[in-house]
Amino acid sequence: MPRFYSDDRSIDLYYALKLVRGFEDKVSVLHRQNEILGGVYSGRGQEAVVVGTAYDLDASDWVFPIHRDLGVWLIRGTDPKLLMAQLMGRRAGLSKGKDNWTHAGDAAHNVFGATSMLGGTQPVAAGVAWKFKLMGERHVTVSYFGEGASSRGDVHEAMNFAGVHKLACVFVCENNQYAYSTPVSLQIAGESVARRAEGYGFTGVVCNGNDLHEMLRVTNEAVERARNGGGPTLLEAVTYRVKGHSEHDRAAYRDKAEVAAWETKDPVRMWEAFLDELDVDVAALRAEVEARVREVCEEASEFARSSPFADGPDALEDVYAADVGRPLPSRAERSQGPGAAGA
Amino acid sequence: MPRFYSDDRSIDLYYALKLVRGFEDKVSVLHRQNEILGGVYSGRGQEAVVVGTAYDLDASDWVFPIHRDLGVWLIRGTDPKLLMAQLMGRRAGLSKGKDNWTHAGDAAHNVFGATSMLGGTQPVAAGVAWKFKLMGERHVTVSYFGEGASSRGDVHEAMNFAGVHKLACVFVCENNQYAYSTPVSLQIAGESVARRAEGYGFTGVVCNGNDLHEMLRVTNEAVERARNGGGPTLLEAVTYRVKGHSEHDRAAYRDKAEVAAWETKDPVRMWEAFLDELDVDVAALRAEVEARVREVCEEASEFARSSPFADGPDALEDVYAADVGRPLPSRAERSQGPGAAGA
Amino acid sequence: MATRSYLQAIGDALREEMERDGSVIVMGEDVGVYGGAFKVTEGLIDRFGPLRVVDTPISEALIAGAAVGAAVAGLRPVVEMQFMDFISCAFDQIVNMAATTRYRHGGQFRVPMVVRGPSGAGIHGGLFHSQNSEAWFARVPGLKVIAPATARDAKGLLKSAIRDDDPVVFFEHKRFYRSIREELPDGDLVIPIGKAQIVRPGRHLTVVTYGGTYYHALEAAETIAREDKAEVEVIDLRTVRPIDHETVFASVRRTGRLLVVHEDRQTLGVGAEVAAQVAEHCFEELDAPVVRLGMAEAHNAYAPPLEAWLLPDVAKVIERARWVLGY
Amino acid sequence: MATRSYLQAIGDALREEMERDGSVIVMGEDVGVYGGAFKVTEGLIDRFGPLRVVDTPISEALIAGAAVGAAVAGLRPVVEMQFMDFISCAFDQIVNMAATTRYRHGGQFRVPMVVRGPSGAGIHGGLFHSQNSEAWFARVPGLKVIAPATARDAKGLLKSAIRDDDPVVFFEHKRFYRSIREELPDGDLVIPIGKAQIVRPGRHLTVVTYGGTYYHALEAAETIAREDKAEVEVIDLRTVRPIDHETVFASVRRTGRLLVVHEDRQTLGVGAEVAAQVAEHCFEELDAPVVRLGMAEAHNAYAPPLEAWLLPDVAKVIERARWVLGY
Ligand SMILES: Cc1ncc(C[n+]2csc(CCOP(=O)(O)OP(=O)(O)O)c2C)c(N)n1
Ligand SMILES: Cc1ncc(C[n+]2csc(CCOP(=O)(O)OP(=O)(O)O)c2C)c(N)n1
Ligand SMILES: [Mg+2]
Ligand SMILES: [Mg+2]
Repeated sequence: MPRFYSDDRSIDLYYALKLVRGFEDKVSVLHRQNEILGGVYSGRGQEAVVVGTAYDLDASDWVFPIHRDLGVWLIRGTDPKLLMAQLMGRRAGLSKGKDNWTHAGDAAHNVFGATSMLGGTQPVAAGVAWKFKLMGERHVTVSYFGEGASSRGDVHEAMNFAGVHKLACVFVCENNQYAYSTPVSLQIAGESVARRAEGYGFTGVVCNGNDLHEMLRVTNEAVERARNGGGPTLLEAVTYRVKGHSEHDRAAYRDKAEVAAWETKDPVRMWEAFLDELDVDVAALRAEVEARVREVCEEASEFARSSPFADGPDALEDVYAADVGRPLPSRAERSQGPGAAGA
Repeated sequence: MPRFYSDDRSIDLYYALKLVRGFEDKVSVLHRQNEILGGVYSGRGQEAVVVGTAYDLDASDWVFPIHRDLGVWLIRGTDPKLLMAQLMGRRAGLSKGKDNWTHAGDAAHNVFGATSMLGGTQPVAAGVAWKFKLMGERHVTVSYFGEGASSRGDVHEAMNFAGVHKLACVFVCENNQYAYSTPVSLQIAGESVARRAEGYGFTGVVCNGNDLHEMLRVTNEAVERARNGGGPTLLEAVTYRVKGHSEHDRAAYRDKAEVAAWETKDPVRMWEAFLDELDVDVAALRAEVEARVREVCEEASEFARSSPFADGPDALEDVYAADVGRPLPSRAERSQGPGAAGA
Repeated sequence: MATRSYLQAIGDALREEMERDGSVIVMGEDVGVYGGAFKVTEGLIDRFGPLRVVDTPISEALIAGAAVGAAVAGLRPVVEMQFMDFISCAFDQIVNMAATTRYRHGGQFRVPMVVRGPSGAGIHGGLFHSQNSEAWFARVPGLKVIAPATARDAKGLLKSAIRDDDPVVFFEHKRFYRSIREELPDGDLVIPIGKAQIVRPGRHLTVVTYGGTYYHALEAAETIAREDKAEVEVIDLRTVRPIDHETVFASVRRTGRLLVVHEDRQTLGVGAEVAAQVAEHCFEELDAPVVRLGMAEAHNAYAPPLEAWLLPDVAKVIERARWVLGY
Repeated sequence: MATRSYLQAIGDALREEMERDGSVIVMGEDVGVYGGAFKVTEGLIDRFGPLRVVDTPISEALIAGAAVGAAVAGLRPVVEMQFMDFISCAFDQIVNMAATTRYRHGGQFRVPMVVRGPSGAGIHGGLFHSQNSEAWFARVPGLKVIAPATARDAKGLLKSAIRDDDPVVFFEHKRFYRSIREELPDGDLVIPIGKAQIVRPGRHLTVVTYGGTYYHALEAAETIAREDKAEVEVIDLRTVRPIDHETVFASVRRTGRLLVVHEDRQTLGVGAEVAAQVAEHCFEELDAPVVRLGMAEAHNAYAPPLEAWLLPDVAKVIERARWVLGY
């Protein structure tokens, strides 16, 4: 992956973590200010998962992030300006305003956007991996889902198929303890989601989703295995959803002590502690990095804010590759002339 | 369960095995003679699974058999005459002619019929088990699916839910090595379907589906556990589909040696060997039982054959509980009078 | 009498029915402790406990299938789709399992269950939080399908749905949850399934609508009465399977003109069936072509100008209505 | 020229397209070694190997979703539903994943995939091996939906579907697989998607049909020509999304009368859209009510008398047609 900030890997990774956090925090602020109208699902506290699983991938690998993985776009190299335009629903955004969240991917960076239907991209990732297999390409897919989404049938069907054919799929389960308000204890009964991998004939790994070192290591092992024909791996990154499900959710259903306990495990601070051990001047670096991230985010919001929305009739664009399937204008419509109505 | 034939359990179980086999063989014959028009999916060779899992249940337990489990109806006590009428699509059948196979259950014996969509009854069984839990009833559900159907998302969703809530569900996977033409090696990659149970927090047991003793034992253990609040069990009965997928399938995709090897493991002959050890005169018993089974089957086919079909307009019956939702007669239809047309 | 929002009316129906009948249970994602994504089921778990108010995993097929099981075993489950868009994940269980159970069992089982949840557009929800999916189910024998537009109908029809012995799919409109408030009578409020209602009488044009465009239609009728001196009759179908065609025919036979308006797309939307039936049964009485207005043929785009352009609104209803009136 | 059955024509289209384009692959249950439940894909695995002819587990959602993945990654997957009834298990992947991928990605991805398989009734298949499910998909933007009735159309339209850059749902009629045989031209046979065809010209009544009732309509027209001396024009839609309304309008404007016939149920079947459009666009030209004929409002019952009563047949088409002609 392109280096973002520094040739020093440890520092570049720090920047990556901070970029993800900074961008997501900016999105939260913009949402509060009504500049982003749809739902916003902050991945705060889960930055080590997205950075760790996406940072070392090749450009020709494919990723399938979901609603809490905004960071994956950034790590893949999607221009923050385009991403922000997407979030604000502007024509310059990845979906040209058709949707405002993660339902658009970024083909230039092999990012495939999910539908809202949780788990739905796991079969798609398996299909992409089938293409790699058929073509003899040594690429991998990395597809994400929450521990909540692990209950969906599509996830099962995809993992089983990937297991049977030893597809180059890395499945990343972000177990952040909650699915909306539902605690993991009401979601799954086996001790872990990772354990299910055995039932599909491949390896499941429970890992510390807040520890970037560990996330990089287990990802690289899984990716290596996949590239070499060793089949899929299911990584279960144990982490915590620091904020509510969305900006609207105060998460009153959670125990304060639980939240406090997880606060001590903040992935960014853990990485700072590691840098500190390397004798980096963390305070200075933090200030520098935060300034840069702020700049990127400001630039992105400025760009997005000043970008126009698409025009009404653009709503009919991209329904089909060619322009067939347009609805017949009704008689009423035709006799009112072209300005009449969208419908 | 009611005794079918003898107060001697070993002999009664023998009768049960032979009844299932005899009835299914009769169905195959009738199919060849064009008396049964739909698909026929013989469970030959799998009799120990259906007898073993259904024989010791209570009348208030619920069962969810599928296409290869005709025996389950018989063991539950469904009148063979009604079952045969069902297979011949007669009005006297369980579905009043609406369908001709296992898509109708038998409410009087707590048998719920499946749709064709494989795996679809597993969520239904979980729902029935929820009712038991809510009402504090110590009943269980026994629901069946093939190793092929184990790949469906619905099976996953149901098992996970049953695991989370420790529902009184016994899931029976009939692993008969093939799903239509697809061998188990192209269906699943983990060594067994049973292994998946761990991922749902309950016990999975691989058992010899041709050994009635073993099937009775593992079932009774699972049922006991379920009744006592210990949650679900997944039984994987390893067996073999002796015939083709349906009567139309010559199963040319199979290795002859494989078929021959399994022929030596016939569950009925295994039970005869056991009876022989008990000093039963097996030859005499066999003759007696076969005669009785033949009689039952003849009686059933006679009854069904001489039963009338439903009348055309009966097709609109039972779409709804009350008679709302009937389509409007069209103008064309009304002016042609009542005899006009079904549509 | 008490003032209740559309959302509260639905919550009241659930609570009253659960009190009335111990076999009524509620299942779905986050419906328990959290009270549902829109808080429709708030408070129910405190009152009825976690065995009757069940927080499920994210498993829509399981939710619908378990409802069938609970129903045939004697309960009356009411299950929530967190957004009705996700009903696509439970499609097979609803159209093949729930809808056919009675039929294929020759009447041996009844399947009293309700699948309900928020549907509809106009809140910048984008492709997957705005869908109107009723027409997929309105074509399935064995199902009943309801889409109420008022708090009164929401309450009264949900109660009927819960008491009904057949599976019912119940489309609430999320835009109405908190925006619609009405005075509702005290005591049991039950409204029969399958009956349309003339919500504004008129002589010159029949506008048939339901759900998300109900208020657009009424407002358009108001404007036309004021500005055009024409009287538009507005009919709210309320139930879209079975459709109460007789009420529509009687109206069109009086007015001679029909406009069908719904928020769902026009192609094979419920309006196609209404229009086709009227074209057949009111042929002699029609003085103008039957016209429909629905969402344009695209997905529910997010950006405000796109969404506004796609969806029917009061101005579009007025335009179409005037065209039909002037024909 | 060679005589090919409807089934062989489909198999030929697959083989020829796979030869023509290395990115075409086939996936589904038992499509490899066994050659498919109906033998449509027989021989393909020997020719193209198990990486291009993939036997999948019983996982319809996976099959459809993997097709989307393979398609966006550059392949042209053609996936089989063993019976089209099971498409309900892949519903979400088709209507939400496949149909929206291009749109929600602002045109960045194309999704050239085909979902095909046997549909339709009349073979005593009962509730779950007889369904006509096209109308569920015909209302979804982003999808194209095809239902051919002749070997020629089956071949030519499947080839177009495979070469098309959008997801196509392709409903074959299992009753035609071996009963229909035609002389087909040698060489590439490509028929454009979205064009209806006048398969019998006539002046007195337009009968619009497609799929399972195609031959009923033709036979009815024949009988009416003989016995009533009336000329019925028969139009085969062939594609049901997009519907070629212009061809229908032009015909109705000549004949003044319309009967729509399909094997699918009438309520919200494709015929509802055809009837509603004609009612709007041919209002002045219609000399009789628009009438439809479809399966009765029940599930696909098994017993021969029930099935026969439910389904349209030649006699029913003739009856309805005479009614419209005599109006
Ligand atoms: C099929 C489906 N059902 C329900 C939802 C509504 N929903 C959106 S996010 C969410 C919780 C997801 O939890 P999890 O998978 O653990 O991911 P997290 O939000 O915790 O990152 C739910 C229930 C959905 N989007 N899709
Ligand atoms: C969802 C679904 N997909 C496909 C089919 C077609 N089909 C019927 S039986 C069968 C094989 C089932 O195999 P398995 O589950 O192992 O049961 P078995 O027939 O071996 O007893 C298939 C593919 C179906 N009925 N339902
Ligand atoms: Mg989570
Ligand atoms: Mg099998």
